[in-house]
Amino acid sequence: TSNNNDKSITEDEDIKQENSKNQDNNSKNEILKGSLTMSGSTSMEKLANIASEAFMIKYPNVLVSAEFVGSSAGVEQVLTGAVDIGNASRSLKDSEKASGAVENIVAIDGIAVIVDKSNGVSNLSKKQLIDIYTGVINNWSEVGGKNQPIVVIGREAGSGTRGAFEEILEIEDKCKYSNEINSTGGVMAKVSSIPGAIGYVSIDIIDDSVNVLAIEGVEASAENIKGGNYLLSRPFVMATKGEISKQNEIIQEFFSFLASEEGKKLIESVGLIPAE
Amino acid sequence: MQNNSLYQKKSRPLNIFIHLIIYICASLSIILLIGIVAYVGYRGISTVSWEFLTKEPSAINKTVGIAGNIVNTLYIIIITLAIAIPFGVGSAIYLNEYAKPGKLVRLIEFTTETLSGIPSIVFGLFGYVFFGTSLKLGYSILTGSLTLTLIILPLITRNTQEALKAVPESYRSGALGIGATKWYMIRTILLPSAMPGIITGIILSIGRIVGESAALLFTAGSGYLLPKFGSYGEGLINKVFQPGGTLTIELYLSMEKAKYDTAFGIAFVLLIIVLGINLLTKYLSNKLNVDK
Amino acid sequence: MKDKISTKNLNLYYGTNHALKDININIKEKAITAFIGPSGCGKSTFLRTLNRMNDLIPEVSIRGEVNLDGENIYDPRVDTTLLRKKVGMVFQQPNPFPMSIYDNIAYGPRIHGIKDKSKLDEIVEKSLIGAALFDEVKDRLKKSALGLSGGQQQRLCIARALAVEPEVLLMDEPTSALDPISTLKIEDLMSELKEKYTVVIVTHNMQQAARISDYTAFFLVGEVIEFTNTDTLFTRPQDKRTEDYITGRFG
Amino acid sequence: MKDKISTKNLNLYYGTNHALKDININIKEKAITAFIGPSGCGKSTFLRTLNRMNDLIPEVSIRGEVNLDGENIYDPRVDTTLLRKKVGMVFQQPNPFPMSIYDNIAYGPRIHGIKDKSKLDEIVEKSLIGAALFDEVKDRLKKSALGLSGGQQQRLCIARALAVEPEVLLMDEPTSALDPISTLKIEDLMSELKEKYTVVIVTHNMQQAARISDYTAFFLVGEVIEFTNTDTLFTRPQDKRTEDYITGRFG
Amino acid sequence: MNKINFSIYGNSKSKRTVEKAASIIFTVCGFIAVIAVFSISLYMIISGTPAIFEVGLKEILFGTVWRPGGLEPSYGILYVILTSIVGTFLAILIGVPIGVMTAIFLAETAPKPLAAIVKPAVELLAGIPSVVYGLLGILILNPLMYKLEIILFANSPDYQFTGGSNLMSAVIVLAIMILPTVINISESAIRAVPKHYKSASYALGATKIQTIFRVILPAAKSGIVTAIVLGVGRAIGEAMAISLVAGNGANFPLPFNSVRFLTTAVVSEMSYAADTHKRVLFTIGLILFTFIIIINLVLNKVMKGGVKNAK
Ligand SMILES: Nc1ncnc2c1ncn2[C@@H]1O[C@H](COP(=O)(O)OP(=O)(O)OP(=O)(O)O)[C@@H](O)[C@H]1O
Ligand SMILES: Nc1ncnc2c1ncn2[C@@H]1O[C@H](COP(=O)(O)OP(=O)(O)OP(=O)(O)O)[C@@H](O)[C@H]1O
Ligand SMILES: [Mg+2]
Ligand SMILES: [Mg+2]
Ligand SMILES: O=P([O-])([O-])[O-]
Repeated sequence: TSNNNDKSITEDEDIKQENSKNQDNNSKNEILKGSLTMSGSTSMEKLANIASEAFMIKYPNVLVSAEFVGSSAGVEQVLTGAVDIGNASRSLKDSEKASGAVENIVAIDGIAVIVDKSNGVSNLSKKQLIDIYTGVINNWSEVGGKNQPIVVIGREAGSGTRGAFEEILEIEDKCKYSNEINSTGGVMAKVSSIPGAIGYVSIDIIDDSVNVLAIEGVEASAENIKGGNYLLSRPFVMATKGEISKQNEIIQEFFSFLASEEGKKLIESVGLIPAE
Repeated sequence: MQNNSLYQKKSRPLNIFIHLIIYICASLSIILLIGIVAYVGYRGISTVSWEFLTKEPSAINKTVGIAGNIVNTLYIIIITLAIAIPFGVGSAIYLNEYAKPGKLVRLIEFTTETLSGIPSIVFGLFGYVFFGTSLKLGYSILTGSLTLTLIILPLITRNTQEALKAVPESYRSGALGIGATKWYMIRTILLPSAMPGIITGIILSIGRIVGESAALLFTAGSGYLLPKFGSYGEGLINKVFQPGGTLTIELYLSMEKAKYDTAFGIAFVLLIIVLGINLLTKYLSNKLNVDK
Repeated sequence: MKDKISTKNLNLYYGTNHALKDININIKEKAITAFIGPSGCGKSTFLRTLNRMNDLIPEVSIRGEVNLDGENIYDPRVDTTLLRKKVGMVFQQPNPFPMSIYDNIAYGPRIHGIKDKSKLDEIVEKSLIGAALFDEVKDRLKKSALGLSGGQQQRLCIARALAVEPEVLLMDEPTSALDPISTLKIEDLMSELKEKYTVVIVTHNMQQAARISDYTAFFLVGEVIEFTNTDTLFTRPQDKRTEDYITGRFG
Repeated sequence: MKDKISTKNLNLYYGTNHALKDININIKEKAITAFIGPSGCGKSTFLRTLNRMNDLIPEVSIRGEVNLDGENIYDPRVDTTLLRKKVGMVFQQPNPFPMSIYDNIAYGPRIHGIKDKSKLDEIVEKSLIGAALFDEVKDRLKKSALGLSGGQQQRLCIARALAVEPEVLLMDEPTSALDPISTLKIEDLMSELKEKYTVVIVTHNMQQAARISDYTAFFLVGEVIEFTNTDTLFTRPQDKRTEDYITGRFG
Repeated sequence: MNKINFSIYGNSKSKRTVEKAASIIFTVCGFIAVIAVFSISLYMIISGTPAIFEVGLKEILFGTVWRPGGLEPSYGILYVILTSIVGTFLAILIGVPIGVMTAIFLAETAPKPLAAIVKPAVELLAGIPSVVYGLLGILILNPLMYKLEIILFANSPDYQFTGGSNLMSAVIVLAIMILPTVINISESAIRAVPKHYKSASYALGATKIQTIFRVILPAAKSGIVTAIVLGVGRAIGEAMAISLVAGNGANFPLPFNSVRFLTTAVVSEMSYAADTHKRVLFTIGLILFTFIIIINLVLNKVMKGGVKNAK
C-alpha cells in the first residue's frame, strides 16, 4: 500500500502540472458557468471529491458540490431532480432504471477485506471469509492467527458495498454482524481501532491504518481487478436522469472530463480502475 | 436534666453515609466533566492552527481546514435567526398580550412545548422531505435553516414570553393610561423591557444551532467549500441554495472517517465557541439586569 | 360649577362578582372629588371605569353610562386613545417607564403625534413645573427615571399625565406608597392642579380626603352610600354607616 | 425566677463590622424578654447568637460565652441540632414549608426520630392547639400550608416550633408582617406561652414590648444600653438615650 | 376652557388599521407552532403508516428480525424499541441521581472556589454538541468495554464479540451526555429555593442532610423535574452521538450486545433505504415521535401536576 500512496502523490503533481499547462485554455473554459450537484455513495466520496475539485480548477466558474448519503438516496435524489448526478456503488436496480435512471459506469472498484494492523493473518480463502461472516468461525486461531476473538464489522442494509459483498459471496441474509456501520469511513475507523476486527471497504479508501487481506491468495490490486482475478469487485455508477446526451452542457462536460485521459489518471490516482 | 446535656453529640451514621454518596457522585461527575474538557482541549489544541481555521480541504493540494464549515455555520445561524426571531417573538407577544386565556392559548403553549420535545432526527426527516423535496430546495443552507427555525422557535417564544411576563403590569397600564395604542405600547415599552429575555433566547438558540447534527445532516448536507464571491457578490447569495455542513456536521463526518485529529480540532473550536456564548450570556444578563 | 363627568346606573361585574351597583354620581369640573371606603368596596374599580381602563381586564362586563362632557364614553364609536388623553390617570405605585425622565414625559405627547424637538422640550419643562418637580431634576433629564426617589417618581407620573393636557386627572391612592414629606408635596400639588383640571382621587386616608377634597363619596360594597361636599360628609354624615366608618368603628 | 440564658462578654463581628459589643445579659426562665432598639442596632443578630443560627452566615466570628442552663453553647462539644431543638425560633416573615399543614408541624418531630403515626397526630394536634390555630385548620390539615393567611401562617410557624418541645422560643419581629387582628392573636398567644416556655422577642413596636414583655433590653449600635423589667424601662429609664428613644426622639 | 374642543368619538382610521394589522400578524405568529406541530405530525403519519399496511403492524412492532435488504425481507423492530426503552431508562437511572447529587454538592456543600471552577465547566459541557461525547465514546469507552468483554467472555467459545460497541457503551455515553443538563438545571432550581426554608429547618434542629432532602429538594422539585424531562428528551432523541458507539446490530438489549436505537436505526439507514425499507424507516420515525409525545405528556402531567397539587 505504501507504494500505492507514493504513486498517487506523483500523479497528483502531474495533474497540477497539466493544470498549469492548461492555463491558456482557461479563457475558453471560463465560458462554462453554473453549478453541478451530486449525491450518493459514501464509498465514492474520494472519487467524487477529487473529480469535482479538479473539474472546478479546470472550469473556474462552475461549482460542483457533492453529498455522501448512500447509494440509494443518491439515485432517488437524481430521480426527484434534487441533484444532477446520483452516485451509486452498485448496479442500478430495475425499479430505478424503470423510473428513468441511467447507469453510467465511471469506474470499477474492488472491495478490500481489512483487518487491524496487529493482526497476523494476511490471506483468507473464500470459504473462510464466508464462515467468518456467517458466524461459523469466530476466533482468528481457526484461520491460522492468534487466539483472538473475531469482531465482524459490516455495513448497514442498503449499502452498495454490503449488497455487492454479500451477493458475490452468496451470503445474503446470512451475515452475523456485530457492528453495522453506516459509512465506508466508519468501517475503516472501527477496524483500525478494534484488535481482532474484520471489515470490508472500497479499495480507494485504503490507507496504512489497516491491513488488507488477500483472498484466495490474490491481492486486492488494480491489476488483479482488471485482470478479473480478484473476487470482490463492483462498478461505481454516476446515474443521471435520462441519457447523458440529454443533460445540460456542464453535466456532459463533466462526464467527458472523466472519460478523458486526464480523468482516467484521476480515477487511477485514487486506486480505482477507469471504466472502458 | 443531665441526660439532656447539649454536650452529648448524637452519632448519625445515615448522615455520614449520604454525605459520602454525595461526595462520590460529585467527584465522579466532576472528574468526568473536567476530564472531558481537558482531554478535548489537549487533543484539539495541537490541530488548531491558523491554516486549519482559514483553509478549505482539498484532495489535490492535500490541505485540511474548516474555513468553509465556519462560514456555513455563520450562514445558518444568521438565516435561522432572521426567520425565527420575528415569528418567535411575535408568537410570544400574541400569547402574552393578545390572546385571551383559554383553550387556544393552552393549545399553542402545548404545541410549543411539544415542538421543543421532538427529537432532532424527526425534524431532519421532516425538513428533508418537506423543504428539501416538496419545496425543491434540496440539500442547502436554506433547507437546513428552515428546519432549524422550527427547532429554535420554542426557545425564542418561551424566553420572550417569560420576559414579557416579568414586565410589570404597571408599565402597561401606565402607557395605556395616557392613551397609547396597544401596538405602540408594545413597541415602546414592552419590547425594550423584554430585550434581555429575547437576547437570552437568541443566545440559547445559537448554542442549539451550533450543536445540532441529526437535523442538519439530511437538510443542509455536508459541503465544506468556501462560497465564491462571484463578480457582484451574487456567489454569496447563491451559497444559500447550496449544501453546507456546519462545524458539528464536519466533526461527525470526520470521526466517521477516523480523522480523529480533525475531529478534535473541531471539537476544540466548538468548545471555544460555546465558552464564548456562555460568557456573552453572563455578561449581557449582568449588564441588562443592573440597568434595571 | 358644571358637571364634568356623570354616571347613570353604572353596574360592573367581574365575572359574576357584582362589584359596582347602580352608581349615579356627578363629578364637578375643576374641583377635587375624593372616594373613600373600606378595602374592596370598589373605589379603584369605579375610578377605572372613568377612563375605561377596565377594558383591559378580562371578564369585566359593564352596564349603564358614563358621560364625559355629555358624551357616553362606552359608546362604540369612542376612541379610547382620545378618551384617555382627556382623562389621565396616576396610579398607587409610582410607575415610571424604564427610560429617561425626559422620555417618560415626552411619551404621551409623542403618542399623540408631536415630534418637534423644541415643542417637546417645552412640554416637558411645563409639565415638570406643573408637577413641582422641575427644579429637582432639571439637571438630569436624560438620566433614568428609575433613579428617582418614590415621591419624585410619583410626581414624575403626574407630570407624565399632565404632558398630554388632560381635562380630568384620576388618582388611585397616589400617596399611599410615599413618606409623609412626599405626601405633603403631592397634596399641595393637587390643590394647585384643581385650578385647571378636574381631579378625582381615591384614598384610604380620611384625613387626606378631609384636607384636600371639595367633594367626597363614601363607598361600601359596591355602592355609593353618601356623596356630598367634604365638610358636610365629615361633620354631619347623613348615613349611619358613613358615620361608623369615619369615626373608625370599622374598616 | 432562675436565669435560663446568660451571656458573658459576647462579641460578634461580621467580617470587620463589630456588630455586638460585650453583651452581658441574663434572660429569666418562663418570662417574656423583649429587645427593642433602632434598626441595625443588632437585635436580630443577638437573637440569632442564642441558638447559633449565625453559624450559617459566612464570615461571622464570635467571642465570649452564651450559657444555656449553665452550659456554654459555643463549646466545641455542643451538638447544634440538640441546641436548636431546645431553643426554637420564629422569624419575621412567616415561612411555612411548601407542604401540608400536618407535614409542616410533623417536620420537627420526624427529624428528631418520631415515626409513629398516632404519636405524630397527637403532637400535631397539641402544637396547633398550643398555637391557637387548631380550630381554624383542623379540617384541612392535609392541605398546603401556603394557602393560609399571613397571620395563620405565622401561628403555624409557632406551632411548628412548639412541636419539638423547645424550652426557649426566640421570635424576631413575629408580627411585623401581620395585620392588627392577627397581631393581637399572636400577642395573646405569647402571654399563654410564657407559662411553659422562655420567650425572647425582638420588636420594632414599643407599645408591643410594653404590652407583653416582662423584661426589656434596649440596644444601640451593638450595645445593650439598658436592661431591666419592662415597667421600669418604660416609665423610669435610667439612661438618657433610652429615654430619647422611647419618647420617639430618634429611631 | 372651550367646551368640547374635540370629541372622544374617534375617526382615526389609520391608527385602527395599524392596530388591526399588528394583532393579525401576532396571531398568525402564535399559530406557527401549531401549524408546525400539526404538519410534522401529519407528515409523520402520512409517511409512516403505509408500511404498516404493507408489512403489518404486528410484524413491525413484535417481529424480532430486522433484515430489510434480504430476499425475504423482515422488518421486526421489537428489539430496537426495547433498546430505546431500556437504554434510555438506564441512562436516566445512572445520569439523573449522579447529576442531582452533584447539583446538591455544588449548590450546598461544595467549597466556593471549587464550585466556581466546576460551574462554568458544567455549563460549557451542557452547550457542547453531543457528537463530541460520541467521539470520546469511540476513542475511550469502546476500547475499555472491549477489554471488559474479552475478560468476561473469555470462556464462551460461541460468543460473538462486539469490540466494545454495545448497549453499555451507549448507556454510559448517554448518561454522561445528560449529566451537564441535569446538573445545571437542578443546581439553579436548588439555589432558587428561598433561604428562609433553610433557616426554618435548621432552627428546628435539622441537620444539613435532613434539610436538603426533606425541605430543599421537595421545594426544588419542579425545577428538578424540568431537568429530568430535558434529560430524558435529550437521551431518547439522541442519534449521532451513539450511532457509532452502540454497534448498531438489531439485537436484544443485553449489556454486551451490539444494539440499535430507534434514532440510530433511522439515521444509519435512511439514506440508503428504498421502497418498503424506506417506508418502514418512516414508520420507525413515527413510533419514535409517538413515544416522545407520550413521554412528554406523561412526565409533564404526572410529575408537574403532582407538584402543583402539593402547593
Ligand atoms: N381584576 C379583578 N378581577 C376580579 N375581581 C376584581 C378585580 N379587581 C378587583 N376585583 C374585586 O372587585 C371588588 C372591588 O375591588 P377594588 O379593587 O375596586 O376595591 P378598592 O375599594 O379599590 O379596594 P382597596 O382599597 O383595597 O384598593 C373586590 O371584591 C375585588 O376582589
Ligand atoms: N448577614 C450579615 N452580614 C453582614 N452584616 C450583617 C448581616 N446581618 C446584619 N448585619 C449587620 O449587623 C448590624 C446589626 O444588624 P441586625 O440585623 O442585627 O439589626 P436589627 O437590630 O435586627 O435591625 P432591624 O430592626 O432592621 O431588623 C447591622 O449593621 C447590619 O448591617
Ligand atoms: Mg384600590
Ligand atoms: Mg432585625
Ligand atoms: O456507501 P455505499 O457505497 O456502500 O453505498
